[in-house]
Amino acid sequence: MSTRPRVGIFDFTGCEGCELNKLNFEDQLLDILAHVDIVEWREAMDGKAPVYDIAFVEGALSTPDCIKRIHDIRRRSKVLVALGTCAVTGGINAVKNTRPIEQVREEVYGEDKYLFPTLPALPLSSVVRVDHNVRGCPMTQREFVQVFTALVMGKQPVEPDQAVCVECKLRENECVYEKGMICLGPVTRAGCDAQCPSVGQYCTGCRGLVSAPNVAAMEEILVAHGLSKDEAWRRMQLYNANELEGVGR
Amino acid sequence: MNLQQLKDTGEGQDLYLPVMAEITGVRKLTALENLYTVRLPGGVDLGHQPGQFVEVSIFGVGEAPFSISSSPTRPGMFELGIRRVGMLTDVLAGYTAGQRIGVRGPFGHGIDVERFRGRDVLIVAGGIGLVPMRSMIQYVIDRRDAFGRLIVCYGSRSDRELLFTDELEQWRRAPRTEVHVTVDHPGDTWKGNVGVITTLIPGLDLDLQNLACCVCGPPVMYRFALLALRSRGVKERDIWMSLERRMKCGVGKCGHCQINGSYVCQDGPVYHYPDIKGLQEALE
Amino acid sequence: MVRFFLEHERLVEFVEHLQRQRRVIAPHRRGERSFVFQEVEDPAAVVLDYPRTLQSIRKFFLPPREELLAFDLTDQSFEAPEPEPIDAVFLGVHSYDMAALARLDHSFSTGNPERNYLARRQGALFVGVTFEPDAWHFSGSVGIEPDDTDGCDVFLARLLDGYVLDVLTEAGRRLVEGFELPPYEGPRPPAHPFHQHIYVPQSRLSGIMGHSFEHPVWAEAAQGCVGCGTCNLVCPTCYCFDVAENVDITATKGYRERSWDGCTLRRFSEVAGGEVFREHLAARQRHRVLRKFKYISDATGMPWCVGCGRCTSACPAGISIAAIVNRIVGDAERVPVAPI
Amino acid sequence: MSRNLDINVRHLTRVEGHGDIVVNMRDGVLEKAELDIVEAPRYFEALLKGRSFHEAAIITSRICGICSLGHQITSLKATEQALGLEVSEQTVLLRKLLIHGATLQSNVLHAYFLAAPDFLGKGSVFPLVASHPEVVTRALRMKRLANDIGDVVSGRAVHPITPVPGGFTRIPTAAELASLRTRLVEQMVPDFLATIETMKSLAGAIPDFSRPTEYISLRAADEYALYDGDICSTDTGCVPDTEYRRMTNEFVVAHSTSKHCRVNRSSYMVGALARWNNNHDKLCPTALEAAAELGLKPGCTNPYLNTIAQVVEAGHCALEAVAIIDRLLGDGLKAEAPNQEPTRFGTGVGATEVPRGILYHEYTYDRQGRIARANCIIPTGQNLANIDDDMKKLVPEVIAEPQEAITLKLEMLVRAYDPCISCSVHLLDVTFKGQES
Ligand SMILES: Cc1cc2nc3c(=O)[nH]c(=O)nc-3n(C[C@H](O)[C@H](O)[C@H](O)COP(=O)(O)OP(=O)(O)OC[C@H]3O[C@@H](n4cnc5c(N)ncnc54)[C@H](O)[C@@H]3O)c2cc1C
Ligand code: SF4
Ligand code: SF4
Ligand code: SF4
Repeated sequence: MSTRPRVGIFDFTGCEGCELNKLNFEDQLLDILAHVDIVEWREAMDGKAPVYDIAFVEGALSTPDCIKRIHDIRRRSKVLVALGTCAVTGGINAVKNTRPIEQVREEVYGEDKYLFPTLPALPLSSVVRVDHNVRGCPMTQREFVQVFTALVMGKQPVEPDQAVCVECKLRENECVYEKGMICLGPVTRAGCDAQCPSVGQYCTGCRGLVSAPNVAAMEEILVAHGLSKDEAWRRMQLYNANELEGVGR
Repeated sequence: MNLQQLKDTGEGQDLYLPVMAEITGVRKLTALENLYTVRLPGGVDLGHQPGQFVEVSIFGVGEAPFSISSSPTRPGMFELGIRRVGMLTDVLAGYTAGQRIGVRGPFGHGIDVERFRGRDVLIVAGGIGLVPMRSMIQYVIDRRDAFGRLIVCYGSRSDRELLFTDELEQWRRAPRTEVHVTVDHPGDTWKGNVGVITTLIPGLDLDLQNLACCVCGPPVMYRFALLALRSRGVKERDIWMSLERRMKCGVGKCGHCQINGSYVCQDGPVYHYPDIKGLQEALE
Repeated sequence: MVRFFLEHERLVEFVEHLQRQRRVIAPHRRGERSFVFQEVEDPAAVVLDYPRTLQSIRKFFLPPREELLAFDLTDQSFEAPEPEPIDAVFLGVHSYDMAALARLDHSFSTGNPERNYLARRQGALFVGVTFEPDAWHFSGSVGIEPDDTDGCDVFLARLLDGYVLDVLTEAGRRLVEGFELPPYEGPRPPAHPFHQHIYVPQSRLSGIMGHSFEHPVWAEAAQGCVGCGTCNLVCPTCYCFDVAENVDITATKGYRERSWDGCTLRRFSEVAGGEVFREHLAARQRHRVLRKFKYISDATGMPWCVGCGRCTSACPAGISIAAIVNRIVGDAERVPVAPI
Repeated sequence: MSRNLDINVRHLTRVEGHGDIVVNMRDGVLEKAELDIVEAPRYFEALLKGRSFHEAAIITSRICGICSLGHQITSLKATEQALGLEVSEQTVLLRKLLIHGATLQSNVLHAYFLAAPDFLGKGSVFPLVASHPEVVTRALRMKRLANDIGDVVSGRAVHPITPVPGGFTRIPTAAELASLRTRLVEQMVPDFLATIETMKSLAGAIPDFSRPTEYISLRAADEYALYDGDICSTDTGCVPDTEYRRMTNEFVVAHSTSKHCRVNRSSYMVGALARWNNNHDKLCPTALEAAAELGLKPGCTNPYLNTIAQVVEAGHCALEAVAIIDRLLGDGLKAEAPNQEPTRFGTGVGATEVPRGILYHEYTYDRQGRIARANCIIPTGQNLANIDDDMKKLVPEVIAEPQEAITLKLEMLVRAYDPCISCSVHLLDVTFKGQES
């Protein structure tokens, strides 16, 4: 690319753990800076810019102000990339959506059709068009690099769509079910290189569900391994409350 | 094969290394499709059969299979007609003459031209299916005396999406050749046939005793085209069809293109219909 | 053939003897209940009494991830890495894994012989060992017994106090040479029986499976299956792969990589434009099982399942390939068989 | 000196999370001087309700990406106390190693990337990439190594994976720890010494300001307390961690989606400066020398020097990490499975020093091992009232200066606290201020 793309980095509701300066990203950070002009990044610098070639957006939408801002960012960006599970699925914030205490009132966003009226913590894609996703809580660094280089090279990034089990098998991990634990790897979207099972922890589902997941079968596996049906569902909802909303029970 | 025999076979071939070829021309066919002329190093011939394909690679982007759209009778280069649908084809759409691509192939089982020799040739092509069939059409036209009549039936969603419109006219002018074109959704200026491709078949004048037919198109087309051909009395053994599946390697290893026990990249893409009739996954 | 006796106490010494000649790859413990093949560093860590490893030895010849070529985008040049022969001694391989390797050999040497695999496949030696079938093994039903020695240079048959060591090839003789062992005159111990079976002779299996396309068992299996791909990825005879590009962050260099793939994964049969030819889990299950028991067998005369039980023991949903096959066999033979 | 002043810094940059500084002065009378927290509330206590004890730390680590390790460890301590889970000495040492690594990385990040640009009159660290490349490379190198401690010991520095109730799902290998140790000694220590020089050259830009303040932190008998200890105040002395409620007093204010805290005065401060004031005697000699070099004295009441206290602490953390690794390697690493068999179901409190100050989690579990009640008190929340009080004293003192200079001083003040706003908006029962745009 002849001129360096202008990049803006934005954050909404989330823990800000996906921001590049937080992750163990030191080696790549300077390479990234060599490819792009970071023109807006509240957390790291002063100043604002009018337009962006690429907007990286972290966090879920959960206030009226968020929704105004994301529309504004979308209008000014050629490409919009959702960074991290909060931005991609609503993430852990969306657990509260499953509780009746929280209702986003009509006044939050009028009667806009893109807004699910009862889901207060929303993925970016429920309000604006999102071009690419980088999943994970925190976002998977390798995937960020892939999406980033794809954009710099002018090609479409490939979004992984297979179970974490695949990567787990490629690494020849002992399945955590063997240790009497449960695991959401079978329905969770790979791309993290089975990071958690590789260090003995169960997959909590942080990268979202694979497409067309067999949720009922997953629930049965969890129940067969000792969880109650309610607990099985709660575990699956941890990062996927919004996605499971569509699947129903 | 046991280990000893295996050791005797030596080391096998480098199956995954491309040859770097040069794009010598790019012609825009429609808003979505381009025709690329490709020249191998030293201008050597690809040595293909109509219906075969190559794997095209762009480093950093990937590899994808494309049918060879030109006939082996036109040496020194080959042509690829490519529709822009995804990652690799997007990038390729930006390529111009002079740029280089990686090529592996030719691969697959093409059209067995010997079995078409001396017979009337019926081509049924839907949409992008004309791209591979063009190789056979050119072949028949270039070896006109070796074949009987050439009947091309070509259907497209709309007249704006018609491929090789200029060549359709040229083909029509070739000896003993008819070209029938239909579109599903005509534009204001379209004066030709309207309707899906199967509507062309009942009206054809066919010599059922001396016919060889090849079908290529989108997955949904096959079942209906077959029905139409069969109801015209075309015999199963006179039908060949070119199928498409995802493939990664092109050499019968990666498994993606399997249809039951068959590898499209090895036994296909062009199949003799009686051979795949029993393959439940082939045409459903 | 020469036959010796190897006491348990001398196993470590024996491994050290092998190590003086070549690298030794043998089963080790991993995690709480699992085993893996890995290069021996500490001979005392080798475990020869194990049910099955997580992955078979295919991972050495067809690595889970393999660089096919490395490219430089600045000048569009590329080079291919030179695959190195894995000329180690594989110690403690079970008969079904040797049988699986023979099947991979077939897959990579027929049609278009593939250099990557075949180059790595040169020069290895194999020391087999008997196993005691557990609830998942059913190799016997596909013609593979625990004491089959096919492909091995040396074979160990386990006794209570040691192993009957058979030297089977000239290479095996040289391998053992210099390690003093007492001869063993008696016969080999009888092989342990299997607890899991397919209830039809192997010769009729392909025929029966050929009529199973519309069988309800596929839909039943699909109900519990999550499509995670585990069954493919642990299978010693599965060899399908995916290819992907990796570009480094400077966008100037990268490599093309293949990695194991599996037909139970949804994307496996997707074509450009998004159509998935085997969208339904039932179709994917059917394809997987028929690849093992019909499609490839028809072409080669050998079942492509070696009865190792990995897919079943590793499936999170507990779906058993033997149970699926037995359902179909039961219906074909009109005998009652337990539901899967 | 009668004057009108209106400052509204919307979405203050270079802090973690969203906050606005609002100052209004009418005819010389200060009407308002506040840090308004406008980050969306995240309802973490509500998220926790009904969740299994396996999930508590996974969830609370997501309160904040930068403090995730601190939340995780604190949460585990609270859960273990509530369920009566004993942990091994090795587990405690590994957790201490993690906390030292996390404090090291956070302090370095704040000093170099968020605070240093102010001292150099720059809007961000990016211009420094060109003007001071060796400094930026050094900072990245230090941060990388500190993060690597997290990666090696906890599987991932942000949102750690392996620390679970009762222990770890994976114990690092001796080789991994030995390699960290080598890098700490050969690379971190020299980098730290160079950092002192860099900070010394910048220290002139630190405003001179002071306000008598109550400082609260953990204190332990035998070490510079980060992992555990009693809760100590410079005003009133110490209490055990279970009595944490006596040392905080969360209250809700209208201008903030985060709860504020006060104990004896209208406000108190937690964080590196509080730890320094309470525990400087427990620092290692190298850190004490650094403090002397940088002019940090016991009993310091200049909040701007919190950044300096962080730098001093970074040195201590690096050397203490080496000492912890030596103990772990000396004792020999044991492959232990986490102890996850509850012996009771009750209430437990965890109190930990995280980079920004003392953090409390308190959970009550029901008989199914699910959370019935949760309370998290976050350092930044505790500091907010203190920040407001500092601003109220600061504004009249600098009112003669131009508005930009005042604004900068206010921004630097807020940044000096290294506030973590993502953390502070964890709570449920607040109404948040409507926002105008
Ligand atoms: C025998 C044959 C002949 C053909 N002939 C022609 C022809 O003549 N003209 C024509 O236009 N088309 C033809 N096609 C279709 C053509 O191959 C596809 O259009 C092409 O593959 C599209 O590639 P793409 O990268 O542009 O699109 P996409 O499919 O959108 O891109 C997908 C790409 O992403 C990658 N990808 C997708 N999923 C994954 C995953 N899970 N893991 C890793 N990587 C993934 C793949 O590398 C793939 O290239 C033919 C196909 C076959 C099989
Ligand atoms: S540990 Fe989890 S991700 Fe890995 S194989 Fe088992 S179920 Fe799948
Ligand atoms: S391992 Fe089991 S659940 Fe996973 S795809 Fe195979 S049969 Fe389905
Ligand atoms: S199909 Fe299952 S039992 Fe058969 S060889 Fe493969 S993994 Fe083993």
